[in-house]
Amino acid sequence: ATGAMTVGIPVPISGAFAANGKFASMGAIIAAEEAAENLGIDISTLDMDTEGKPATAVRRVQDGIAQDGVKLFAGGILSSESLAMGKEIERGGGVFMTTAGADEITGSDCNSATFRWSVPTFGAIEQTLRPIIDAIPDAKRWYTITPQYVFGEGLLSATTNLLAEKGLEHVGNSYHSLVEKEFSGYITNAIAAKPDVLLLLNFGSQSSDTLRQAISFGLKERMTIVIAWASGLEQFEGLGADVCEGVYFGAQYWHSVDAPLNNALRAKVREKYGANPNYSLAGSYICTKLLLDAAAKAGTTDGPAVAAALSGMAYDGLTGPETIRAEDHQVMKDYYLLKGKAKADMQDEDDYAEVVSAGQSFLSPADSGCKLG
Amino acid sequence: MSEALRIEDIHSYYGKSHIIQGVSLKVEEGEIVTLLGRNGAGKTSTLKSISGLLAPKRGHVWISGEETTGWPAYRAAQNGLALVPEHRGIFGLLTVEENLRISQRRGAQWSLADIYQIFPRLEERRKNSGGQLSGGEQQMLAIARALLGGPKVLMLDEPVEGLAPIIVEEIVAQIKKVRDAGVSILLVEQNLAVCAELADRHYIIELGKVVHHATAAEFIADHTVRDRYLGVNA
Amino acid sequence: MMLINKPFFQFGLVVLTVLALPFFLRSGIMASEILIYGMVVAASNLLLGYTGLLSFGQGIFFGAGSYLAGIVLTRTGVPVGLMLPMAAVLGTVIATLVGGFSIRRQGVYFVMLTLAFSQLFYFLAYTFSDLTGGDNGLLDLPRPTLNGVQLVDPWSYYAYVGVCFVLVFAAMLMVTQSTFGRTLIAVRENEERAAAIGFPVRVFKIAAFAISGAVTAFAGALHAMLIGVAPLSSIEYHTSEIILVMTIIGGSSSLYASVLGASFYLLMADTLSSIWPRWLLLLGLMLVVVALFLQKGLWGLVEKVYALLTHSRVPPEVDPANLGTDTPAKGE
Amino acid sequence: MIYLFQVLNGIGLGMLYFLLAVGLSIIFGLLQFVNFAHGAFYLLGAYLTYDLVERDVSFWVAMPAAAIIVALVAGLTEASLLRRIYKLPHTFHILVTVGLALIIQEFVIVVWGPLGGSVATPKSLAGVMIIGDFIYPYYRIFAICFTAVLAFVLYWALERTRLGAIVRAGSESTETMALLGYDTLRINTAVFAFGAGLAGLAGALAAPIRGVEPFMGVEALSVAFVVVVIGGMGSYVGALAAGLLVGVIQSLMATIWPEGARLMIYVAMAFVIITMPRGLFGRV
Amino acid sequence: MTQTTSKDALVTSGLGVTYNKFVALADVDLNIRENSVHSIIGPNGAGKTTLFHALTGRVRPSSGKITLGGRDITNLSDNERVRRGIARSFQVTSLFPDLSVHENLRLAAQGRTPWQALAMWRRAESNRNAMATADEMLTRLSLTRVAHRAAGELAHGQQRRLEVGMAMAARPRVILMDEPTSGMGIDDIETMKDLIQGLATDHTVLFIEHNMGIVMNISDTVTVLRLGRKLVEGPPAMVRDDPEVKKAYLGNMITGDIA
Ligand SMILES: Nc1ncnc2c1ncn2[C@@H]1O[C@H](COP(=O)(O)OP(=O)(O)OP(=O)(O)O)[C@@H](O)[C@H]1O
Ligand SMILES: Nc1ncnc2c1ncn2[C@@H]1O[C@H](COP(=O)(O)OP(=O)(O)OP(=O)(O)O)[C@@H](O)[C@H]1O
Ligand SMILES: CC(C)C[C@H](N)C(=O)O
Ligand SMILES: [Mg+2]
Ligand SMILES: [Mg+2]
Repeated sequence: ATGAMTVGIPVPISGAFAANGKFASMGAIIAAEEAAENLGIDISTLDMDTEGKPATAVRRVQDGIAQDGVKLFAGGILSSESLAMGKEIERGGGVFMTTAGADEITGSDCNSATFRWSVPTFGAIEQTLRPIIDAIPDAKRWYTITPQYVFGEGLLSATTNLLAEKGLEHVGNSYHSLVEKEFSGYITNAIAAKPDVLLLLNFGSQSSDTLRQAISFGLKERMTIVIAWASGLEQFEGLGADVCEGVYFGAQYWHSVDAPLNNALRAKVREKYGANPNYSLAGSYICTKLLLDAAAKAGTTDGPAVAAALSGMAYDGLTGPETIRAEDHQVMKDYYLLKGKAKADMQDEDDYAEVVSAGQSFLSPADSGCKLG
Repeated sequence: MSEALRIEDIHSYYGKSHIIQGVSLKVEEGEIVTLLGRNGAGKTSTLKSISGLLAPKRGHVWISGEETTGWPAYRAAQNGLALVPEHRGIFGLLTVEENLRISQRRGAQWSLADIYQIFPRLEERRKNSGGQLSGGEQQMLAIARALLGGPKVLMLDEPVEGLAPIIVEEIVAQIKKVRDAGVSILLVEQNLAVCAELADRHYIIELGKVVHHATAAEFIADHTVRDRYLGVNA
Repeated sequence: MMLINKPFFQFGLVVLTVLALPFFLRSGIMASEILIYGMVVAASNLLLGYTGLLSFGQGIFFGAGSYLAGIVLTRTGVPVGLMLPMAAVLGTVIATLVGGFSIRRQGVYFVMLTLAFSQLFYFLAYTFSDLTGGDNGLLDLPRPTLNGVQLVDPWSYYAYVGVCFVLVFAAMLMVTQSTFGRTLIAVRENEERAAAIGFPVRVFKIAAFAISGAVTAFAGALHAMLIGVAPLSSIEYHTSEIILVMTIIGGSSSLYASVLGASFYLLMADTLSSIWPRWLLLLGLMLVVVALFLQKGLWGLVEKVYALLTHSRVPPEVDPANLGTDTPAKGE
Repeated sequence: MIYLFQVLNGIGLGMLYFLLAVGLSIIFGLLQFVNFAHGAFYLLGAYLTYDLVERDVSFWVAMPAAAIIVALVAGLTEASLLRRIYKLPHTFHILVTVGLALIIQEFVIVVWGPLGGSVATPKSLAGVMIIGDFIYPYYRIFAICFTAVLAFVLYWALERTRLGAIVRAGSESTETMALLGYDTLRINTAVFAFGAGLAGLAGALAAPIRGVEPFMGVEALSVAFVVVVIGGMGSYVGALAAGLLVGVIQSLMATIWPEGARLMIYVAMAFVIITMPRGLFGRV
Repeated sequence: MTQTTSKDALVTSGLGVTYNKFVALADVDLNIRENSVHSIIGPNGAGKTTLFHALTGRVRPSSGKITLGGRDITNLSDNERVRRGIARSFQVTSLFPDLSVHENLRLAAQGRTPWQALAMWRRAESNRNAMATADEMLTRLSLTRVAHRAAGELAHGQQRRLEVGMAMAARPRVILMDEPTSGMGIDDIETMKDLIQGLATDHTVLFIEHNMGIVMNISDTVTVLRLGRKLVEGPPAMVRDDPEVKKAYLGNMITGDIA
């Protein structure tokens, strides 16, 4: 094996996405400790506060490479910062594993150094909507609320295609900006369109705000509400069981999923932090783990070598068997559809939702628009 | 107690500069006393020291018997001490009427009606904002405000500065009325004619010290003093 | 004027800074960023310190510059040598517009107007994403190349920035010493009087904006090349706020104060944020402390020390440089 | 039809914005002081409500309690800190209050964590009112009425009473106020606490609608600024009119040109200041 | 007629100013002869300062016409008018408090050619005549001793003198002074009196004053305003004895005559 290794964890530790950053660095640490044990070398993680800003993110990464000779990077919550960092890390001869949402990352803007664990928008929509459509066939009219940026656009176009294919009616969409906090106007639009399903394509606190306000307008009683890309357990905690009950959530990860690696992680996190792992933590954990395993396999932290080792790798992941597609560096993994439980039915304080279905769907590398030499 | 105002050996500073260097004076009830002196002699600073706008480092102040040394300005004011400052301090954003209303205090011997009688011009312009008044009009408003507070002691800092003679006469007459209503007055003025017209006694201050004290009669008679301290014929 | 505020001395400091930074900092990126923000803050200082205009709009010009770099370098063949002046021109144009509208009001209203504009431009950039890349920003900006070699290494790019920095600073020093600069100070001191003795005050204010905008946009372009992205966050209101904070922390009684402010802020943010996630709390505390005890900013501190050493007169307590923004808006 | 709904919804929104902004406006009016920490007081009010409700305190107790606590905090801050900087140029007002805002925001994160939370609407006001196609939550209706009443009381207090005149006079010369026998320091503290308290109240009122999260103050501040500037600094009626205007614009835009909803608010703001330099009702 | 106007430096006809509704100034006709000392007196609120505001372009006249040396300047901006040769001093001292006395005057002199000041490459000191003017003013105002003190630190009397000097430095044809002696001690007043008298040799002087001592001693012509209208105009002696004026303004002459 090689000597000591350091993994850079560029995530927003201050700023609006601080929560994700906090959990991410926790997850990374666990992965590092594990690897250190297995490989018998000391491995450290280096938190890098991106403040959720591409500029800062890139500067941190540049410094990480130039000062501390870091080559392995696991992080990036926001598309914008991840895209920017990916480019920089490729230039710096490192390798980068992220969980951000934008399709470009393993699509039109993919590069030799960047890998992405989270399922892109296409798969997210497929795995969220199809089961619902099957479950409630008479839900014909759909209304969407979309944040205006690539991530939202991705989800939206995937949605329109799917609805078209299924011959369902997309009765309207409201765009909103990334700083919006007041959604009553968009909800009023939705009400006027009389949909059977309200599909929220926004993320994080914005989707929480939208959901809360939709519910206060009594929409839960009048239509099915779906959040296509929930940010995970922490979002359920923020919303509370009453709000979540009966609402559908698409999710990259769920702590109760019964997969060997996940069971192990859950146990570790419980004893280390006395809580269940959430998406940010798990995502960061697996990204870090993959990088380290690959580095160990490659016997070096040098970017291209590690990247080569990662490409095509198949392993037992948090969602079960996962593989890393060589053509576009996208991880093939399950995406989940969850349904919020009633407070009464919750087994433990984190048992907010039941897993309705899980599965994989990915665009072929050709269609994803990624051109990797 | 027949003394309306008494100060003893007041010392005041602006930063390091020792401006008032031991001023003592008193105003008997119902008296008009003037404080004379050249520009920069320390007249305004003396008034500030009495009112509490400028805290004296040493000395004592009594207002109708009660010691008010070191009181903040608002307490002295509530205690019946009114100061009409050089710069008049009109509220430019409030209407003339609002300026007057907020100055009213219970037990004042002057009502708004009286004030308008005395200064008809203010009534004409009562809806204008204070900022729109001319220099003279502002001075009138300032005095009117002081009266509405029902003061026991009234201190006027160059009340006729920059006023037209006709107005000056009006105001002089007015000040007399105020005195007759039982208010004791400490008047700072450069205009000797006005002083001569009004005052019972005079203090002359120079470089922050009282250098001369005289009754009206003595003062009129004594040219040398006037020439020496006020340079009237200079 | 104190020796340390004299133009030649200030220029000396500038050159010294450029030469010294490499010895004190390990990160060439950080060093370059310090110089870049040094320019930006000095430009904001030209408005705040010299003209008495508290502008929340500096981020607009910075963002504009970085977008221009992004668009030109990724979508056209125009060389960097040409792109940078273009950025300056763009900055001038936008600043003239923003300034021209904002100075119709004074005091707080002026501040609010610049604030409104910074929000406005943010949403413009955000909404017209085909031009700006929206939230993703513009990616893949190349670093400039000098006779064939691309300045990939941080320190070599630092050298490039350093040269620009010295030139820009020399120019700004000249401006502040010129009749023009002295007139700006007069405007700051007493606008009404300045007009009464014949100066077309608005023209001078707008001109000040124009220069400030040019420099800021120029720096913005340099920054975009530094990090290889033209991000949306550059044009955010937040950027304007930080620039302002740096300006005030540095102090506004000399141009070099701005370099001080920029360096201090950036280094502090860098260290604190790696120490404690809640470092913004410390920053907040520091701003309060500065306002209470360091009203002339870090440079004021330097002046005091210098005065002590040389027993020369200490300048007045409250920084007169800010009095201009003190007078609340008076209706014309 | 939809437009009618949006206008109605906009009015609801507008009342909230008014409540948010009026404190800022009053504070500016008296102290000529731009309070960049106003949003932070809104944030604090929301979180205090959240915290109390989490502890099973009734919302009806939590709301006023939160407002009062915020007012106290603000009062202390004023008396101990802000008081010292009034004399300084705006620059320092901004510096200090920006700092204050950061401190409060990070403090909130330290205490309640970076994740947000929901505040359940009080049982008595759960549910929605349905008129034909129009649906509106009872809670929002309550919010409108509540704010409307408050607005009326405030108006009377500020414009029609001697007290109001005193507050406005204080904004010009504290020295003269002192000469007229007013303890200006106390007035200032009281007014600042009151203004901040209103922000806290707005936060408390908004919590059940929007939930809480540590960065809600930032957005609130920018809205408050827009409202105050459009309405006219220090103008009470202005804050009301502008609040409604902004609310309605934002709501209508949500239908007409959603992406541009925010943009339009700032366009409106710039437009107003340029055409009506003092804002709609500005005195200064 | 034509030759009188040729002698007139400044002429207003039917000049009026209204603030919102309030009429502060109404059809005022003035003919200020070149190199004369012309004083404006009148009760407080008569509109004197407003008249100055109108002449300098600070407020827009609501009616009437202003001509300077025969050229219509009614619609020129304030700074334009300075270039045409009108300069003023303020009733309330208005200086650049933190700048040195010399710099105050240099700026005032530079104000005559403001566009030059846009030159961002030329050093301020390189403007020879501005510097020269400043120095000359210093001696004329006998402020040379304090040339490098900050204007804000000067004594009241010196500040009033500098205030007037700022107007002079623009080398105007017509110089307007609003109560140049306000708040001055007797001795300072004397100096100011001589200064004003001296100005008349190469300027036309128009000034507002409440101090009759000065008005009656040094004016060639006195115009009395009341309620925004011209009441009387003529040589001091005549104005002094005019019954109207006595009634409206001078009363029993208890101000000023003592000095
Ligand atoms: N705020 C201040 N700071 C520093 N010095 C001051 C201040 N106010 C007044 N002084 C100085 O104190 C001295 C006395 O000033 P004061 O105003 O009391 O004189 P005065 O007799 O009222 O003059 P005037 O007749 O012009 O009103 C003067 O030398 C003046 O320069
Ligand atoms: N901005 C304004 N708005 C409304 N009215 C005004 C304004 N400025 C002045 N006035 C009014 O116009 C009249 C003339 O004012 P002005 O200042 O010209 O008088 P003045 O002759 O200079 O008096 P003083 O000798 O006291 O300075 C006054 O009645 C004043 O109230
Ligand atoms: C983390 C992602 C799923 C969503 C995030 N807002 C992004 O920009 O990508
Ligand atoms: Mg005085
Ligand atoms: Mg006047």
